[in-house]
Amino acid sequence: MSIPGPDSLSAYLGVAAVLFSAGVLAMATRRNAIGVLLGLELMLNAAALQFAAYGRFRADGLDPQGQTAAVFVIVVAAAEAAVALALLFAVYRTSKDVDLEQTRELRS
Amino acid sequence: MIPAWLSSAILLAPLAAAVLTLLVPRSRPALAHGLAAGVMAGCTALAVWLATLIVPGGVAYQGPHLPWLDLGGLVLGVGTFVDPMGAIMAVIVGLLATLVLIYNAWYMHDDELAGRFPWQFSLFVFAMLTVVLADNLFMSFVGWELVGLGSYLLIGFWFAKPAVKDDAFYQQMKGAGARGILEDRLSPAHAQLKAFVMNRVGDAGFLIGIGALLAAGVASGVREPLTWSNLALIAQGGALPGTFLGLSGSELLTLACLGIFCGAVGKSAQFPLHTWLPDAMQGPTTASSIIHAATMVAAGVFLVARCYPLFTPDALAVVGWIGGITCLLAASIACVQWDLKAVLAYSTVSQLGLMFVALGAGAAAGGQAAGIGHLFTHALFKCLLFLCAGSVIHACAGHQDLHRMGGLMRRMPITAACAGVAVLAIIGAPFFSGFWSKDAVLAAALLHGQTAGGAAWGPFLLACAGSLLTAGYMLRWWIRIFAGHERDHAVCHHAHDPAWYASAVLIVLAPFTVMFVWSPWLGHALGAPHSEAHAHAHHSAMLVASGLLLVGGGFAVLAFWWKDAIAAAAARALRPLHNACGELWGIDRLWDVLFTRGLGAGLARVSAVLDLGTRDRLASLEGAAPSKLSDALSLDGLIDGIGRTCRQIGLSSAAWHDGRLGAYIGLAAVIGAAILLLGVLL
Amino acid sequence: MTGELSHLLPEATLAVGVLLVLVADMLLPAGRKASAGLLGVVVCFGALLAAAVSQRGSVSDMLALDALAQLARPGVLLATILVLVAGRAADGRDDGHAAWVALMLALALGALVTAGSTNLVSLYLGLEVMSLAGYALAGWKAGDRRSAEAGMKYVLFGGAASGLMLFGMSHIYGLTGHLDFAGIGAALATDMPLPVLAALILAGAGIAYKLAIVPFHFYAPDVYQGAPALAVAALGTIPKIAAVAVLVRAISLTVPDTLVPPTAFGLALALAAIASLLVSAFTAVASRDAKRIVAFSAIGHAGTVILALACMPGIMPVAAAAFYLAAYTVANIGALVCLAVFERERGSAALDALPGAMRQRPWLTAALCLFLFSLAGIPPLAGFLAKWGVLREALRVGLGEAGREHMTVAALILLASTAVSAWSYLLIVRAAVLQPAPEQPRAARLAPGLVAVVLVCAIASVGLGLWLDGFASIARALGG
Amino acid sequence: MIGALTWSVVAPLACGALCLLPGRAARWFALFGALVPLAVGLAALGDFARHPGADFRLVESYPWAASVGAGWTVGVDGIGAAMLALSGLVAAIATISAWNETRNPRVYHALVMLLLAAMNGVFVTLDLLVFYVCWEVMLVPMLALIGVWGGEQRRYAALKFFVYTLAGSVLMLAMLIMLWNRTPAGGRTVAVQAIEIQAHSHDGGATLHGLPVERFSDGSVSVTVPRGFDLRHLQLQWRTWEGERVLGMSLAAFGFLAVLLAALVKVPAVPLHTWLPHAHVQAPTAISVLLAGILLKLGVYALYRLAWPLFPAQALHWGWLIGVIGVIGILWGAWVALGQRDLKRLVAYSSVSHMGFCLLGLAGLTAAGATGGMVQAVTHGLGSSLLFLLVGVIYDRAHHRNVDGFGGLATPMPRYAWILLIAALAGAGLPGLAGFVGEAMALFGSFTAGGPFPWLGALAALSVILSAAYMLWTVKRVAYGPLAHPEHAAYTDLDARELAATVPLVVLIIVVGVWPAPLVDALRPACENLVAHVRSALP
Repeated sequence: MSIPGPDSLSAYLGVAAVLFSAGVLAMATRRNAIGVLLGLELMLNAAALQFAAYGRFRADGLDPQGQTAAVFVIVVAAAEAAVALALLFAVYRTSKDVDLEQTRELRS
Repeated sequence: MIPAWLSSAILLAPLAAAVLTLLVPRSRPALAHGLAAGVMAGCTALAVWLATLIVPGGVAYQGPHLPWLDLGGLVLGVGTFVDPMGAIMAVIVGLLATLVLIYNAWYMHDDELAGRFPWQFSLFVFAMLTVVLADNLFMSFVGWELVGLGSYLLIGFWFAKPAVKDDAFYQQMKGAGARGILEDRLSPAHAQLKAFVMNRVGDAGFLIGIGALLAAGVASGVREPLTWSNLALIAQGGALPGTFLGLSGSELLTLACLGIFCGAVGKSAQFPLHTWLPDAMQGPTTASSIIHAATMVAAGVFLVARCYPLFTPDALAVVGWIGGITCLLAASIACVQWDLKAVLAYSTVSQLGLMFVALGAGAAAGGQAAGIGHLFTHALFKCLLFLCAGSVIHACAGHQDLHRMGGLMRRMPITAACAGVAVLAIIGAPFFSGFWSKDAVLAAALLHGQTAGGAAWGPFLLACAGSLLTAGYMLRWWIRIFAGHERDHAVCHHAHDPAWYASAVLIVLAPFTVMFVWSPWLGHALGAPHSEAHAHAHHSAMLVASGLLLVGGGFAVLAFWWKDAIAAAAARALRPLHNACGELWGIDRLWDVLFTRGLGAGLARVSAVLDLGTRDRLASLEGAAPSKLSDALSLDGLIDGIGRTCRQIGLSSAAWHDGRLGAYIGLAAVIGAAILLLGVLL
Repeated sequence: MTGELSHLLPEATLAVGVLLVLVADMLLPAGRKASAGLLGVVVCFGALLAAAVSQRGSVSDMLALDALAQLARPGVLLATILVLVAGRAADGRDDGHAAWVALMLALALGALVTAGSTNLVSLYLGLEVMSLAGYALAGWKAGDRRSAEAGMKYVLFGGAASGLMLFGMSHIYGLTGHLDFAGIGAALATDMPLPVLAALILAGAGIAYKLAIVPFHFYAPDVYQGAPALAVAALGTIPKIAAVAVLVRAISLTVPDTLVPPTAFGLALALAAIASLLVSAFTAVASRDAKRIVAFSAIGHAGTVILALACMPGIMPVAAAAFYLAAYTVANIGALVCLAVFERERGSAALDALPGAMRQRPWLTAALCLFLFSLAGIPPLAGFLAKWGVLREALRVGLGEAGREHMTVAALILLASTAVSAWSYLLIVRAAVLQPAPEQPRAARLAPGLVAVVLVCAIASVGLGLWLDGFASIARALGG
Repeated sequence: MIGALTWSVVAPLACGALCLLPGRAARWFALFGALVPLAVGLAALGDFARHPGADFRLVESYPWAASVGAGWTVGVDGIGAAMLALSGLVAAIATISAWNETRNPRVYHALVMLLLAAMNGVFVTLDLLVFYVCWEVMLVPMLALIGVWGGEQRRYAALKFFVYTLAGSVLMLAMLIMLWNRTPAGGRTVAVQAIEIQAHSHDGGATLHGLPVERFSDGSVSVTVPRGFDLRHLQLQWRTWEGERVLGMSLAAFGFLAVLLAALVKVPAVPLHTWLPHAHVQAPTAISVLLAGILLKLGVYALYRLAWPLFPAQALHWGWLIGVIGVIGILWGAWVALGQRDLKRLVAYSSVSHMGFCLLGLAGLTAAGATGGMVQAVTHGLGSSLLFLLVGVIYDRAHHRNVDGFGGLATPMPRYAWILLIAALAGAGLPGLAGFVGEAMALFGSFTAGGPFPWLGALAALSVILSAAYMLWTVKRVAYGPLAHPEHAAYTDLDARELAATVPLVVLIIVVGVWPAPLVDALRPACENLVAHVRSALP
């Protein structure tokens, strides 16, 4: 078994998969909302990486669609992060904390 | 020729009287009584006319008949049917109703509820005549139920009266362990309920009997199977067509007969449903005199006689045995009763048993004629007895305990004399009506015993024993009231004969206790069979009856008139028996425990809890768990349990929506991954 | 090129509208800033007009102006108008209203883009525009702890969902080489490798999240409960319309009949629907907050729509889903507008806060009950007929087509959940109408706009319920 | 111009709207709204009594949704006419009994009118969809009427009623959709029985229920049934549904069970009856009257109008089960009634018992039994309404309903006592009063039905004991005996309003009991036709 080199799709996919899993894990387990937000960024970046990688390693030649999509993802992720941070700030303002275990006023 | 309107007019006249008297203001009781009595008298006259047209020829007359309900292939009709038996019965009902109304005008002259009596009474008479004149079993049933209604209303006439409880005398007696006194009886409101419900027990059987006949009728394709003529047609050959409740043929017919007899057992207060009649004595004595002595309770006998062609030997055997058992049982209880109306009530039960003994003997033995004959004679002398009892009660300011009577002969001679002849009639003294009719009953039972042998002797022997006791307790009754010394001056000193018109009623009734008023024409009219065997049986029965009368009557005269110590000694000697009689053989108590408290109140309460539980519904609404097992397991609790389960599922599901964002994302991821795996694998 | 862009007139109107509103907010004098709402309504009407006159066609391979989009566009815009007319989410504050209006318009814009998208990228963009506006709307009352928490949960959960979706989309792209639905469909027409299936399912997560389908529903109860009622009215309806439209298009374009039989795909949808129905019905019963109950009911209604789509292929299931969405939208907006009033006056829409509502505002409470009964599917209201349509499709497929008997079971589960969820609606009715309460102060008059919205929703709820021919009409519109 | 039957639905609706007008006229509008269906129903019933027939009369049809085949199609046979008249009568009496309602009377009367309109809709419609719609619409006003105007635990009772009956009827919705789905879009040609044409064709057999009749040379007759919800058309296709499969059973069996479930909950049949005591006990008097007088009849009516005609083979197959359920209801209801202390609950259980006779009668599939079942439905409407009114009368005075807390009321309230006695005797099935007619016919029908029915009839006959016991025991405990509480001596007898509510019922109970022939004649042809239709499904 050979270690995939930087020029193979599977290497990028592997990295993306690791990033994605780490993101999901972070989102599911972090108590701090900032940590969760970081996890979210990891997930989005994993997806962006895959788009780019798939576009680069297409069988019938380079496809700009993948790169475009990656750019879209990055842009939207930035916007999303901004909104998220704004809302986190709002939470912080009202409860002086962004601990998700503590902000549980809304529950069954 | 018989006018077509005649029978209908006889039937409807009491109804008209009921409606008319209902319209009379309650403040005019005399007017209402007069009106009702007048209509009844007219009705009686018509009945007599009809009887003269029918009885001599012995013909059966079918009056007008109308369909009442068409059930599609099954028609229920109303109409009149008169045969000699019915014609005579109609006359007796009309006559007694007229007389009782007149008597009652005096009896209730100072009762503020008196205005209610005429219409309730007339309604009852209408119902009774419906049973008598019905031309089909369904109409009989309708009349039957309405008779029950009349009885219900009249027993509860004094609906607000409490059960006797607060009288010092009764408390004392009760404390001394006395049995058979008024205190044992229920309040009128309770008694009327008991009477109706126990009658209904019989009626349930009656309905099933009707069901058997209907099923047979449909099987044979008859459109209106319940008319007497069609019933005879369907039951030809002692068997019914079709099947019902898994029975067919003659067994089915027996079932039908037993069903009808079941109704009769209820209405005629036969063992084991006899316990309502003594309590029914809570009604006015005038009402008791006709309803619970002469007519309503005789309706059962009448109906069995009316359906006689249907009765199979098996069914008749049951009839005879039940009659015999009742005859002796009731007589034994009557011996130890101290309430003067209760004695009469048990004697009525006993005499009705005698009639069923006769009917059980079968037509060939002359049972039908004997039973009906005794029904007629009994109606008159028992009515007279009750009216005399009414006079006594009235005279003693409402007291009716034999402990406190005695020596009233001097104060109320007319009553005493009339009661005397009636007692002679009921004990079957020679030349009195009871002698003749009871002889016929015993003869029929004897002949049946002789021909059938074995167990068929049972009813005869029971009837003999009952007759023996009858002689004893009826004489005791008369002696205790009218003879001897005054036991309680406070009770007796106002006593006097009733007003002239009431006394006249007694005097009018008295001659009917004489044998020659009835014999021998009645036997012919009722078609009593004549043969060597019958004559022989009559002679034997006469001998037996006379012997029983001498023994029983002699003992009564000795023990109750001559020397009280004999009675006390006899009671001591027969203590277990005496106690058993005093405890009514435990039947009332058994019924009370078994049905009223057990199956009735008890099981009903249990069912109610099984159905809805007992818990606080508001608590359950908020989802609180039921506090008791019975609540959770009641029907409603189980239904609520479904709701609670839903809520529980919801709560456990809600626990997953507990506000933890991390858990949300994790769950979504895990479940999503699971779906992914599933999707990929499948 | 201009011809193609002319199809985008409604979207352009909205986009310009967003800017206009923001600019107007700066120009308007203090105290008059509420007129921004009026401007927003005008913009929406303009977009509606533009949508009405626009032709069918497509914009590159990004957006399609097909029958579906033409049906979804007025739906989205009308819903937006209703919410805008109903008033402001916040308390009496004047200054923020323009932003609220702008966000609502942005939400509508995102919905229109989503509803018309035929490409993974445009789909993503549309969804994100909707989401971003939605996050802000949910957290609108930033000073309110609950609203802020709702916004935060919404954005984080939503982000996770879009992360999943993007991950799936990138795999789809990588495995098929296409981003547009038609291309993907063509690539899959001959072969459907397992990884693609998995990727499709992952990509579906984004839609499922917008529709709040189990298991991507978890955010909904918390967000609905915390967000302002009017925001919920918008969030609960507008994205759903868009998501269903694009879902229908995606299914019909990408899922080939030949390889993955519709039965299997239908089964998957039916399972999701059943899970949503059950979770929604049972969990709602255990809730103590009116908006939370509405949230769970929304999950169930989404499940019902999915159940209708599970009956595809064919026009009638889509018509049933469209009718269902219409009925759901008017009833849901109506109910939430009513709840918004109570929330404003009583501080919360918890069941404990509602008693006495009937005495204080009898007509509004009666209207609330009407909407709830419609949601519960009591005839002759719109909700009943809508449910009827879905059941009709499910049972048609279940009884008529071999191998799809599970649809009959699903239909029966829908019925069972109807009975259970009726109970949860009754909890609100009980609190608002039946519960005794002390004498209430006389209520102030309601704003005419709000009254108008309630009236329109009520009339629509009754009118749609009697429009039995609606299914046929919608089917004609879709098919013609 | 709309016809009489449509008016019987529209008038209550319109009056309900008028009730909301400010002022004190609401009760007058409500009374008028009840009298319209009463008049229409009585006129129709009179027509059926004079000219008996099994056909539908006063038929009107207006299209609603051509694409679906649903329409506003109304018409009544004898049963429908009787039910309509009963519903108008009971609603009028309930209005009178609530004449002095003080808590928000306008809304109250408006809701009653909405309820009445929905019930009338069920009774007059010939369209399955409209039937279902009206069936469900009733829940809403009932919820409010119990939940707002009811007793202490009204919310529990109201919610329970709503959810229970809704859950019971949802399967019916599935049924009606299935039936529609399984009719081809172009219609279905079905063979028609001769009796069907005899009974229902008005033009000598050229058309049947508005469909042209095709005759073939081999003597067979057929019609082409369009897809839709017209009950008369659906009924013609019953054989098709026996062949369709759904969830391992035939479509007919599924549909039958669905209607059965919905109907049995409404009837209510044991063990699905436990919502009733709660609803009755918590509901205000007038609503109890409506509930017992009309609402319960809907269950029986659904069996009569839907279950039996649409699925005759199933009715034959499951008849024994219905009969058993009926008898269990008769006996269990009576027994539990005997154990009740709350008067309203007692009357509620007596309803359970009496409605069992309707099931027993219908199940036996004899003309006498089926007619008896429907007659029982009508007469129970009269009797139980009266009983609830009477319970209400003493509740108004004593503010409790515990039977042990009364006694001897006949002394201060003689008129009350007499009417109570009549009502109780009617409930106990005394001949000469209305309660007897239906019970006797149902029993006689069972006796002659064959199979297990004689047994069931014999068991049911035992209820005459129990009904007498609980009814008259109640009368005894309430009215007779010495006055239990001295303060009761001050109770006034029935006043004019109470007499106006009760006396008409008393008169009707006696009239129907003495002379039931017109009513029975009006109802019988329809029942005979039904029995013949079901029996035609015999293999």
